[in-house]
Amino acid sequence: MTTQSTYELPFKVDNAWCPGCGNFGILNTVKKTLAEIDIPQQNVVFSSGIGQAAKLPQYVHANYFNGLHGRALPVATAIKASNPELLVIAEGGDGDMYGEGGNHFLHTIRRNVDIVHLVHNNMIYGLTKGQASPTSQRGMVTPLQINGVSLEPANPLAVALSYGAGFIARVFSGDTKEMQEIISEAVKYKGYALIDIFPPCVSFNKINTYKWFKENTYYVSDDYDNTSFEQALGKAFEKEKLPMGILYKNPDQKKSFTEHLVAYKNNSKALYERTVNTKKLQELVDTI
Amino acid sequence: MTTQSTYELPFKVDNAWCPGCGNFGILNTVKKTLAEIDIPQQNVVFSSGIGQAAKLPQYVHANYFNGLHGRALPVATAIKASNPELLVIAEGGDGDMYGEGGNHFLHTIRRNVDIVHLVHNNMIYGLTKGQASPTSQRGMVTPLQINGVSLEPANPLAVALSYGAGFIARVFSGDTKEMQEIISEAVKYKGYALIDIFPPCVSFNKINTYKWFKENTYYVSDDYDNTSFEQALGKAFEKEKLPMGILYKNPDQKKSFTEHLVAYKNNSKALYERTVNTKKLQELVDTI
Amino acid sequence: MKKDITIVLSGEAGQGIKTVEKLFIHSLQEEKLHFFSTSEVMSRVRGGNNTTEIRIGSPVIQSFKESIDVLIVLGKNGTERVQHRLHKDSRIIGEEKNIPESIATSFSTTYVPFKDIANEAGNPVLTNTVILGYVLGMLGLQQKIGKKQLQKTFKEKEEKIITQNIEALKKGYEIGKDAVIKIDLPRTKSTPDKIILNGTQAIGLGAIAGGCNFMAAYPMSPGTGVLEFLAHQAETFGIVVEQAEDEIAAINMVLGSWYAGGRAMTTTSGGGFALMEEGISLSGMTEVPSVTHIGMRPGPATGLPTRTEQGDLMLAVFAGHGEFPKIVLAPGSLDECIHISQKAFDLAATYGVPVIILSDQFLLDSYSLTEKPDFSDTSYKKHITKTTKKFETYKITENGISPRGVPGHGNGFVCVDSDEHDETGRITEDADVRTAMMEKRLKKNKLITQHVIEPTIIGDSNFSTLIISWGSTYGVIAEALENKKIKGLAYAHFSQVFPLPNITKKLTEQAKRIVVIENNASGQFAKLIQMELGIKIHENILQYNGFPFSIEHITSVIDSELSRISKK
Amino acid sequence: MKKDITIVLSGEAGQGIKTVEKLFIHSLQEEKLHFFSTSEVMSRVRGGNNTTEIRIGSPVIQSFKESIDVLIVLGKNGTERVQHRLHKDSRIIGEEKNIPESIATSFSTTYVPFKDIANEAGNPVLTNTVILGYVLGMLGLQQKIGKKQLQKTFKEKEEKIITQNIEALKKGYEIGKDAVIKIDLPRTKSTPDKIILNGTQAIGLGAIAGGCNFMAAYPMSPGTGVLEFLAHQAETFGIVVEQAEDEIAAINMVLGSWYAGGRAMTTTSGGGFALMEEGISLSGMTEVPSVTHIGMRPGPATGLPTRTEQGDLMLAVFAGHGEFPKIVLAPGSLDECIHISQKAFDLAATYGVPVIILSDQFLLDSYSLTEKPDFSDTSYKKHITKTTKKFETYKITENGISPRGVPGHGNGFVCVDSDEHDETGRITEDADVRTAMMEKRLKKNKLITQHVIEPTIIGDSNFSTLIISWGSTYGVIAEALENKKIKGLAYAHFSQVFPLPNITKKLTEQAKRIVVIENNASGQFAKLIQMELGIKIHENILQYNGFPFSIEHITSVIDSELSRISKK
Ligand SMILES: Cc1ncc(C[n+]2csc(CCOP(=O)(O)OP(=O)(O)O)c2C)c(N)n1
Ligand SMILES: Cc1ncc(C[n+]2csc(CCOP(=O)(O)OP(=O)(O)O)c2C)c(N)n1
Ligand code: SF4
Ligand code: SF4
Ligand SMILES: [Mg+2]
Ligand SMILES: [Mg+2]
Repeated sequence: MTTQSTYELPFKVDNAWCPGCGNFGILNTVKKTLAEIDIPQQNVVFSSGIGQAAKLPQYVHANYFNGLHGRALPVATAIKASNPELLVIAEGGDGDMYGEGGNHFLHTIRRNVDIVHLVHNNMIYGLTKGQASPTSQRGMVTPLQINGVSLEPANPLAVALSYGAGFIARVFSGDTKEMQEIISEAVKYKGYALIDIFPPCVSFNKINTYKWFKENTYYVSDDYDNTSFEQALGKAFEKEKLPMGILYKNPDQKKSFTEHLVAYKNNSKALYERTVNTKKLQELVDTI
Repeated sequence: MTTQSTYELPFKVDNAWCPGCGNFGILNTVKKTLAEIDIPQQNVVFSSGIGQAAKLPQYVHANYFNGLHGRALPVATAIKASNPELLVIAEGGDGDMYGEGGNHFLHTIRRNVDIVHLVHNNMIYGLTKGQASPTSQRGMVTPLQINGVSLEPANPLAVALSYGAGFIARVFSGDTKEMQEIISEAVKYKGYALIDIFPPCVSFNKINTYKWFKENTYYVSDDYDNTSFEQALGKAFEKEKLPMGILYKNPDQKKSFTEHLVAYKNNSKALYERTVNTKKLQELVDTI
Repeated sequence: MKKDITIVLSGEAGQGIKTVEKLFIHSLQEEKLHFFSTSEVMSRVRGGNNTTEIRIGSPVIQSFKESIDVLIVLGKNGTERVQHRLHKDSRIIGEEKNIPESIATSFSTTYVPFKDIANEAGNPVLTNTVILGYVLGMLGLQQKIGKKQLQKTFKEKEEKIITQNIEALKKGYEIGKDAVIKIDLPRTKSTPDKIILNGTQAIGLGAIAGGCNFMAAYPMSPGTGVLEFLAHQAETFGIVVEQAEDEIAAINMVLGSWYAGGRAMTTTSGGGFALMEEGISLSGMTEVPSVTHIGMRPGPATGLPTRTEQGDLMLAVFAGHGEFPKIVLAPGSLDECIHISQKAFDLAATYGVPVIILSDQFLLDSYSLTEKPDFSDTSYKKHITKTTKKFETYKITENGISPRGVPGHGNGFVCVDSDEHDETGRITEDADVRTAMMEKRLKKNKLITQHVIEPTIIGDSNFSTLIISWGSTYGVIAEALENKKIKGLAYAHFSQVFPLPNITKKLTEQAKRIVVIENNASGQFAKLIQMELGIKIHENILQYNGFPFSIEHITSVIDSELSRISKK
Repeated sequence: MKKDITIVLSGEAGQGIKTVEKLFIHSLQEEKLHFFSTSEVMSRVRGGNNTTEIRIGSPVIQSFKESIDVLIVLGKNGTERVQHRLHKDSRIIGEEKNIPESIATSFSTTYVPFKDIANEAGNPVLTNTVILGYVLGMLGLQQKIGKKQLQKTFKEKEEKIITQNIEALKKGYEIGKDAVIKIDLPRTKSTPDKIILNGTQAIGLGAIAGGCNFMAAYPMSPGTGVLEFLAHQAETFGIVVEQAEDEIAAINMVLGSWYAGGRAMTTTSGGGFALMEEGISLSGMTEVPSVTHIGMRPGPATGLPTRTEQGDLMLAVFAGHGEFPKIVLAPGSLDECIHISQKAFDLAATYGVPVIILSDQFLLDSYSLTEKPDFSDTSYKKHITKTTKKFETYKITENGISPRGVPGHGNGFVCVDSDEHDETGRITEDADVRTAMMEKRLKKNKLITQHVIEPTIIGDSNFSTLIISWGSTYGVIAEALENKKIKGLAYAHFSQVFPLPNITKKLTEQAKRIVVIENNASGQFAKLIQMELGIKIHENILQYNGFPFSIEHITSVIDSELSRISKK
């Protein structure tokens, strides 16, 4: 088993986050959790987009593909499909995943790709300096929405349930213990697992602060039945106070994306280990 | 009041649909319904994408913007926002609206743009010859999904409810009376109104045929309470038989997109009727 | 006696022209005849008017011919659209009700009640088989060869269907024989070593030979074929095939797969590619390879979805924001489709750059014979290193290429970044590191131009006039040049269009007159040459009506060039 | 005595450099001084190292200068990164703890405890005001002018805040005065008719003057500023402003709005624009106008999000699949930003084509003085017809432009189509109609080149050497040329880059030597000229490290050109 320190970078990298940013909590917990999971460190791969959140992989000693704003999910899907041995974590902000990347969000859920999906939902665009994100609350005033946000906030959990996601959780960035448990469970879960995380953006989001999250969230109780779709759906629509914890874990495990792929029917090797079967290719030419 | 014939084209256009296609039923009912609605014909605008479904506006005597595959909704949004007097109908297929256009679907709902959204959900890609669409059923074999579709079918109604849509309906392409009523209601509804329509694709979809729809759908009964969000949500997840009719009509009418726009706060004129206020512009220059 | 013939099948979408085509061309192959078969279809599933032209003749036949010798009418809109292509000796064949009288009387028309005959044979669906029989009879070919094709095609069906088809073939054949055309079609000896392919299949085969094991794409004509081809081979060759939710997902999946060690490809058309450009730029920045096939069709926007054009060359060359190396290839023949598609994977893996293959509807959908490829000792370098703990993804090396690692293979970590980055793949904003990384990436250009795919040059090495083309126009120009005395004239066909092969400079310097032939409106390749070499192209031969150049058109262009030369 | 000075404020993101800059440059304006202020920031919200350079001097100062006269250090990383830009007479000013000793001792360093002084004045946040005071004092400017700025800025705040600020100003001023720099800064008379703007504001103002009443965009640096500028003016000018869910939505909204009669615009950077290309092609096909602003930053991919480059010219010129007319503009000064942004709307409406404005981070974020624009008789043609029943959207006319209708205005219907279409806007697949429509659209190119925005030409009309540039490099080249004897040399600055103005041919024919200066790695404008004119460009001066050209760099380029000429 690896220890936390192995996920610490052995060289110095300047962290670009603001002091006090909620992202630090996530970073620390992710490193800690990975260290406790029994998987070769070389097999851990992050796929992230662009945003403050999406810089997380820069600070972890593991593989990463830090791609385009909004596009972490298709990249993650392909990585997993090309080498099912890898633990693939797609990671990014609310703008990244629910805004620019909205369509991939929908269809990655449908595919049931066996990845862990971490969304730093700070309810704002951090990197571009404070515009509304899809999850920003009605009325929030920003440098762009000067009369306040008028759109209905997105409900990613409900969408995930609508499109058949089997693992759905929510957690606050500062709650190390809870986050650790949730991430471990998500890694174990064979299929698409969404973790919507609340990290306060101390520089731009003056509404959804540390205090606000403390006051407006709660963890579902121990006797909450997270195998019940109906109950999960109910939780997804609660707005008064936002429920956190593992809200849904479908006990009827569906086949994951890679399990459907015929590419692995007769050959379990990762793609990089394969070569073309020239005999079969010649056969194909002869019968085309 | 206009009569049906005015929406018939006064010149001949070759219809590109296959004989027997479900789209014909929709076309006829749309023309008929529009003729009975009290709106100047010149103010009717279609915004469509690309696909067999998206050709519908070609066959109606009205304005249209026949744009790109997947992009009818942002176009429709802007048309409405640029001239709120217009009746804007966004129209296209399931691939168009739920596949390529998935992100716009999500965010147009959030905006609550006052448009009628007609989706010809034939559960297949017609124009490109029979590949799976996001709503294709598990196991359907196509020229591309040769081992059958493995993805979870999309649930557009549930997504629409999750993102706050206020008007949600479903109807079969051949049910003129029901469709007429639903479209009229949708036009009257001040906000985003989704109508998911089932038109069998006789050329490529050999599963979801006329017969299949007859056997696998039903209309909600007269005493169904379509003002109840919970009931609507329940309906959206019914899979055994697919419920049809107006499934949800939010009685708490939210402000629509255009009603939020400050551009109309001091001026109700359509954008094309305006000119720049040079006095204010000079003032701005003086104080910048 | 005539030594070649052009037959056109004309009917509605959904009437089975494609079935007749397939059976017929396979029969032609058995007869050791050379042929070229090209289709033009409308953007609809039923109705309208589609045609398939099958030319038979000497082995260089590889282009669309305007002039029709035999028009076989399958449906009611079958004549008007092609009428202007008939000549005084043209024959029209079809059911009386489908041929307008005015046209019928202007040409030598034979009414054949195909459907009635099919009914006699037992089923109206046998119409296509009756037509096949008729054509074989008319051309004096062997009935048994048609029979063999039917047996092969329906081998999975019940006995009765086969018998009925054979009966229908026979009936058609008998009538066709009565109308036999006196013609002397030259046999070739080599057909057994040849196979029938269209461009789609050729690109698909090449991809598999190049090690393609991942395909993600969103359907878009005419690019969809390659996706469907690979889907059918997915299980046999272990290929991950996925229909993406949109083109943006597709290109990002391609990058994700290469990153993880796959050899991935996507396929689309110009409109879908426009959406992939940010991804192409990402491929350039991350140095994660990519292979993208663009089947061109006429734009702008939706344009003419089922027709042909070469309008997206500059789109491909300048795809993606920012500056980075890129390779654009444009096969001109089936053979090139195979080899270039195969090579594309090697180039991508070698240089870590985006590679784009430009084809078009005409090339993709036309069937012809090509040398049977020998894949028996096909192999490729993977260009993958097992990483060590000290592995750095963007190690600066002499030639700009860093050893390529894949996650999970070795002790190191593979860290790729879309921001400017240092050697470890971490974000940097340092001006010097930026400059060094830009130079590292751009340096590859030099290496790439040292290993280009050379243009094919035909004609007089002492040329003063040079005809230039790229991609699918190769066939028609090569055919037009065949059997011509070409003193003073040479023809260069480019299948690598960017970066330009170094030889282009020498070629254009020698030429006093340069004529570029392109299936587009603005002469994009001519512009590209001007841009790259700072020289002047003298003439463009352009066409942009959605159709490929005809052999007649190009022959007249070449004749006038030749006469211009001889006049001097 | 020195007649100009370069002051650099260097500190962390979030320390308020921007506040000092704003107050200081407004003070300079009051003092009738000419200045140029440019910032370079890191892609982060807090920390790192950002600098703002403020140059004061004669009125042609309009570029980045490498060499720093006074470095004011605000935070701990403030010196290392700029150290190489200091010269032997440079002064460093800052708190002792922020300046490494090795550097401090190598230069004339003054420790000023800004924060302690601020604390004395009542609040550590007053540090910026102390610095303002110090700088005013050091330059021998009037304290009361700084006071006026503070009063203006904080007029909405409580009395105490204003008093404290004035106190802080005074304290800073006193110490600054003790370190006064002997300098003779030339006053201009004209400043009252000038206003301070940055490129973002100038483009925003121009857009409003051009009738912009719809803006949809997705935030992306450095394009976001224009979006936010218009959001602040939305109510006053009746502008629909919407943050789109992505760039694809943005461009499609722009088209929807123009279609319905709006005058719409979007703003982005290269990566976002890459996603809009399909929409640009749609604008070309439907002939529905569009205006797109690209604030360029270094690519590929995410690149250097907060820095500058001119790397997306070819991306813009060849944006979108298929072939259609398009106009690409590239303002080089604040004045051009205003007028070109205004003009863009007129061009789009007149021709029904996509118009693209190319700016860059340097141009957008730099502040300077410009002639106050007079909008009092601004007006524009709407190019909208009231439709009649017989209205046809794509009526074929002599010059290719069809009268433009909008839905709901008149009795006719406006039917636009992304497929190839006939005059009524219905889909067609007819080859002749296709050709006619392609020609209709492409014909506009002729009209467009007849009404281009001409390049600005400076220098000897008998030139043999021609320097060419486009966009934001205008300022630095114009400044470098000022007060030079330029016999044999001319400079042409292009603010319309595509289609090329006809005069380009004449200019390049006269030149024996052509040097193109561009802030990119591949010499894109040089390539464009080669491509369009079939000529050879002799030299490229390029820079691609994320920073603008410095005046020193360009001056040396020009000096060597001049010496080359005089040697002949
Ligand atoms: C295609 C594209 N559009 C826009 C941007 C600019 N951009 C970078 S990050 C970002 C949003 C950041 O918000 P979020 O994803 O919520 O991350 P956060 O910074 O809040 O963690 C945007 C709009 C981009 N990089 N690429
Ligand atoms: C960007 C882009 N990608 C792909 C296509 C090709 N295409 C045209 S229609 C279509 C799907 C049609 O399916 P649907 O929207 O369900 O309409 P239907 O034909 O079934 O009515 C596709 C993939 C396109 N035109 N543009
Ligand atoms: S801007 Fe907000 S999200 Fe970004 S690092 Fe700072 S606090 Fe965190
Ligand atoms: S292919 Fe299907 S959807 Fe398209 S017209 Fe034919 S039946 Fe209708
Ligand atoms: Mg965020
Ligand atoms: Mg469909």
